[in-house]
Amino acid sequence: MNALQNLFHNKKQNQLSLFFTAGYPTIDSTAGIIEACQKAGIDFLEVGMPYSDPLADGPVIQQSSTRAIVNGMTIELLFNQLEALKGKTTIPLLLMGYLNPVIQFGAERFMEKASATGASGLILPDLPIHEYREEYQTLFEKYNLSPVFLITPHTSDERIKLIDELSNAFIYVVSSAATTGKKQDFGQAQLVYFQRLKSMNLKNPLIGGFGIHNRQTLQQAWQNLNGAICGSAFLKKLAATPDAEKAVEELKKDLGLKMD
Amino acid sequence: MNALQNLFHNKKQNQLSLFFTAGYPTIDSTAGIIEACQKAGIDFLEVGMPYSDPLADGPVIQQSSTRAIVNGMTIELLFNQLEALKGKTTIPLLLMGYLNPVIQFGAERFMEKASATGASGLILPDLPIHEYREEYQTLFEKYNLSPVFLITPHTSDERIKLIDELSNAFIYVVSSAATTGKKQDFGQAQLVYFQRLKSMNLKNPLIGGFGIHNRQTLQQAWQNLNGAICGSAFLKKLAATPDAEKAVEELKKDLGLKMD
Amino acid sequence: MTVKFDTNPTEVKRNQNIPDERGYYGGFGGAYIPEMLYPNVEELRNNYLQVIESADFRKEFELLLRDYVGRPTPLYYAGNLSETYGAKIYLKREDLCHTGAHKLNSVVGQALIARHLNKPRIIAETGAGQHGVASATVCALMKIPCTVFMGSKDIVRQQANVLRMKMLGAEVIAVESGSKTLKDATNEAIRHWINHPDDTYYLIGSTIGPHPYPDLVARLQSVISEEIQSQLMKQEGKDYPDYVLACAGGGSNAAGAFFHFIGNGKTRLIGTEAAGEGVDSGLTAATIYSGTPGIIHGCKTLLMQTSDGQVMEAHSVSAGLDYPGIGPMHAHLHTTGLAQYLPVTDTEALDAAQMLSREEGIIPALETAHAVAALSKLQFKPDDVVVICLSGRGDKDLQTYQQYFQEI
Amino acid sequence: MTVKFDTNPTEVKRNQNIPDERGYYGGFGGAYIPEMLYPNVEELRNNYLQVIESADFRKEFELLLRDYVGRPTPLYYAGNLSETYGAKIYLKREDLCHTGAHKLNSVVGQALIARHLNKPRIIAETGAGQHGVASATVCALMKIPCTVFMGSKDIVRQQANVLRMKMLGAEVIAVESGSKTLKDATNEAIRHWINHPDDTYYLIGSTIGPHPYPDLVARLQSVISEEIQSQLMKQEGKDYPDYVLACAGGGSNAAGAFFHFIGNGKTRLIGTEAAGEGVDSGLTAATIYSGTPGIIHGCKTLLMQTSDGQVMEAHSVSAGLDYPGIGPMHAHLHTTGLAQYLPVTDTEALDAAQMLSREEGIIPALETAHAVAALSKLQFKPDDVVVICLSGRGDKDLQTYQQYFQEI
Ligand SMILES: Cc1ncc(COP(=O)(O)O)c(C=O)c1O
Ligand SMILES: Cc1ncc(COP(=O)(O)O)c(C=O)c1O
Repeated sequence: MNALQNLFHNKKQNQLSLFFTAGYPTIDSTAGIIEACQKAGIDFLEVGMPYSDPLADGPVIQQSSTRAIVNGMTIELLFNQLEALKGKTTIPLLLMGYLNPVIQFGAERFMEKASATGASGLILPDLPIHEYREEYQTLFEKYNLSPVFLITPHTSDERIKLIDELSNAFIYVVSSAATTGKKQDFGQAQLVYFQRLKSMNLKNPLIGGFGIHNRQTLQQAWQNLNGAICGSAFLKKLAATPDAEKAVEELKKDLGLKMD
Repeated sequence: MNALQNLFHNKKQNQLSLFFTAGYPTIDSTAGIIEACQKAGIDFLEVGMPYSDPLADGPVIQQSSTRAIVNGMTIELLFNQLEALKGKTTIPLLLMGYLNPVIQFGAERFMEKASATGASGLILPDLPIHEYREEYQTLFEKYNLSPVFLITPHTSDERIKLIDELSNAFIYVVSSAATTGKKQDFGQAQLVYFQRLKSMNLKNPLIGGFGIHNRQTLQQAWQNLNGAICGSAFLKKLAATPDAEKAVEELKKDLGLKMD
Repeated sequence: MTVKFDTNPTEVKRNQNIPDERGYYGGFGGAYIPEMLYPNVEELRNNYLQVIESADFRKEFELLLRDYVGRPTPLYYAGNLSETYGAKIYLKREDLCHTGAHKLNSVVGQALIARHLNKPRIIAETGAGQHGVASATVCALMKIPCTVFMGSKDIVRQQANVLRMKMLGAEVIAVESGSKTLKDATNEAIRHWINHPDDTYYLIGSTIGPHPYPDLVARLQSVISEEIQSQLMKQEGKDYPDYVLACAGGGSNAAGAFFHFIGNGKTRLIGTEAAGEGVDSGLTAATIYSGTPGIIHGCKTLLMQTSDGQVMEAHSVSAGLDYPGIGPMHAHLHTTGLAQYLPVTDTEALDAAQMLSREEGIIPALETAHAVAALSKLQFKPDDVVVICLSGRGDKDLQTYQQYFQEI
Repeated sequence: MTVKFDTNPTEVKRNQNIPDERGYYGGFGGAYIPEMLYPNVEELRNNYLQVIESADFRKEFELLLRDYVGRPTPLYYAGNLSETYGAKIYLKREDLCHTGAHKLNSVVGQALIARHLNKPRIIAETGAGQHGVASATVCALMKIPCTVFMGSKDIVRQQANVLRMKMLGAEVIAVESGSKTLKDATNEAIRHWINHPDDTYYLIGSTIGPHPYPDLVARLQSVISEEIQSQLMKQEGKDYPDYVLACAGGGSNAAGAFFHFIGNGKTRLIGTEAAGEGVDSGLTAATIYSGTPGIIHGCKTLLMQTSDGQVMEAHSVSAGLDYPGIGPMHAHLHTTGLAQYLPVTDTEALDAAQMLSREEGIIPALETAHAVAALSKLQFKPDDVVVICLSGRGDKDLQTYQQYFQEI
């Protein structure tokens, strides 16, 4: 069991995860952000590997990625940063990014390093499932990494079941058919979708993401799923203040987790 | 015999004719120019009826026409001016212009007026010969007007003979295939052309025009033909001085007919 | 304004599409040219029929029309227009010709004639620039030096075509005289021809000028109606339309689109002319509506002139229709009632261009838009087969369209 | 630089022009897309072959190709080029297609598919604007609302096409992200699609994107080589050329022009890619020359990327080739030696555009000029039949040409 699986083993509800882009706002922000999140009681983290062409992302994550690349962030450097942090934090980490940089780094080399520097899993949204099964699954297993797949309101039951089958940590429940960073409260459509998922009795926990930005959206995710991931809203806070601790506190306020 | 025919009956050589645009440089220039020319010993005159689209004319005559039209010159007005001058001058006059204004005026009405106000002939460069013969010849004869046709170095012998046949005053020998106002001395091409004409033994006198602007061109025309017509060069003088007499004198100087 | 046809000519006249020996269509046509042009025009007159009817010419002409110009151009059934206007509306796609207009048909033919007559240089006048581009194009192809006369006002409003002509290696001469548009570009071309009679072929862009030009150009453009005939036969089972609509500046695309249907007693031929800001506004190019018989550029036709016989300046937003005369064939067809001519204002044309773009995905030339605009002036029966001669595409007019649609 | 062919593949491979079931051409292709796109792409993948092979589709498609697009486009024997380059050079005249480029072939087909899939909206990306204009055109015709994504840099350099799209009623969205050219226009189109999955058909402009797009577009464009086959049969008595030359941005015109000749063991297929200021200048779009395998816009192919796997910005004077990737079919044809790809610099392309204008009277699109430029890089035998895919006309590029030719 990796750290992430361990977490889900122990905590079934009200998970809160944050996403941030490595190398943003500055090249050496990574450690500070991870430490701040752990201190603030965040359950686990997604460390975004910046990519030049993040298809599934809205403007906030796009801009953070562009900036991070300009800042000089690379996968190599990220691993060095995580390596340096090893032993200092316990918060489970997932690496999230697009497939191409991973391939260029070398898939096995990447997994080996990811595992060695403490990551529990990978989210590669554009990795096709058939390719995962045929080429990647054994590597994930070899390096004890959890694969995390996305599902959306348009994903068929059959496909959700397949994904549930392949997953061993959690399923990433994209809240609506949209790129990241949409600022709308959840409505009837999400409720129907969450109910459908609930009724499927999946083996993996369900973590909602895309559009978690305030109390309403967080609570909806917590009430219907097992937890929530917040990305763009967190990046905006990080853009506004260089102090990662302050950024996390501000975010928690927005999410209704802390009173003024 | 009209005045023009009379002139040619009496004078076989070294004719000098000038062309000017009625209404140029000012609306009431006509009388003064005619009087000045007569006084300066010019043999006969072409009075240009200004036209908006003078196809065969170079920039000098084009501009004089545009100006004359802006000044308000019309065929009606020109006839009034000639009418007022009647009896005061004896220099033979030809009216020269494009066919369209004549048609709009009414062909027969035009000839009647032209004859009544003292013109001896008409030059209508764009009147087709067949149309002249079929529709205009009887009118010309009725009003005792001489038709004057143009020939160029490219006109066939056969056609020249036809034109000679139809003419009864003179033939207008266009010096080269060109629009009016070209400022080049005559060369070998003109000499060959003039020789060819001479050898044809035509019944009508030959008057050279287009490009007569200095001593060389005038003398060439005089030596080889029966006379010369000078247009653009005269208009330029009229543009430079409001005094028609002075303009004629200046022109004669340029033509080598007067010493300083 | 809706037009009624009380004048469907009952007596079917034949051969009204070609002039008599001297170039007259009824009372219009002829060759009113100064002697300086006589030998050139005569040379052409003596040769043109023989050349264009020769097997050699036809073979070369037809091959170039097919592989270079892109003929036959489609006869496209415009479903959306048909629904809107309640008739079977077809578009004859001259806009798909190489260089973007029907002009190339005549240019290819005339350039072959120039070669036959051993003329090593070609000159042309142009208004919208389409004829200039077509001439520059074929001259590049045939390696003939080409000089194009274009009014300086038109150079400004048809900038794209000026760039094309230069890219094709033609010399473009800006005409500053008179109206600085097509009329004076034609004057300057004729003057240039007078000054270069031996080596120069004057490649006229429309059914205008002294005989034999109107006839020559009409015959070369008649490929349009020839194709319409056989295409309609296949697509509608009859070899004539009930209506043909075409814009007329000098009248070459209209002449080509009408040619085989003239006097057939069955097809209503509708020409549209540019009314500019309105037929009675003083800013118009509606020659047939407001013109009288007279002479322009060597032929007798209807033209806009003062009572003194001075040619008036035309006005149209469309450079290719901005001409105070019209081809003598059209003056004749109008006079005899064999065709009808409708005035279309600048605004009506611009709106029609927009309409066609939105309805059928085809941006027409401004000239062509005048033909399209006639649709809303006519009343059709559901079975009527209507062919619009889509004479050219609108790429050259994008600036004008943009300005207009920004303003309204 | 002159290229020699040592790699004429001896073993004739069949069916190298279509991918396997999962969309792979050898090692290239596939569908690397986030889950948000999965249902849409899957829907298309499950339907496209059945739709485009259905009798209904074929009938409608072929009618529109004939009467609306203007097909078949001529295969023009370019006499002057042939003389200059010492071979029998033919130009496949896609420039005569309605809207001025081959793009319309695929757009007509895809719009019919969109209708079949009941998608009431269409989005498209565009670089040179030709695909945007083609999309706006067919959407106007079919009355489908259309949104086109275009990099703000391309909006400036292809102004004419922006005006055309607006005139046709399309919404043009200026993309300010990243390179502000085709790559990021494509990103934004894909993002928009993610946000509007139910009602929107994404009409891709080239043989790029996730499977089945490359195959779909290639099949729709294959009408080009199909026509070449039968035209050559008539004109040369053989149904294949010795060479096909085509430019490749995403690679759709090249895919269409190569399609029926791929792996025939007889035809040398030459793609040209934009080298910008030179393949090693850092300002290039020569993907095959300087790219490595990777993923872009949902497919595995050759692309220009940093060692970290970040996609690089491409550079080409030609907006339509200014793309850091290339269709997976071409990556495969290159890797297997079934086709060769030559880099052509901005300057070489501009000069080729000038050359073609002057030699044949045809002003090509800047993209197309890259294919023409290959002529001087190859050595032909006098009997070689060479077909250049003249993918588009140069009207949209006149400003660029003018600037360049003013400078030199
Ligand atoms: C597209 C188009 N249509 C029509 C015309 C008018 O010419 P014509 O009346 O000779 O057909 C022009 C002239 O430039 C043109 O470009
Ligand atoms: C005329 C023309 N040719 C070629 C291309 C390149 O596209 P592709 O490589 O898909 O043929 C474009 C793209 O805009 C184009 O407009």
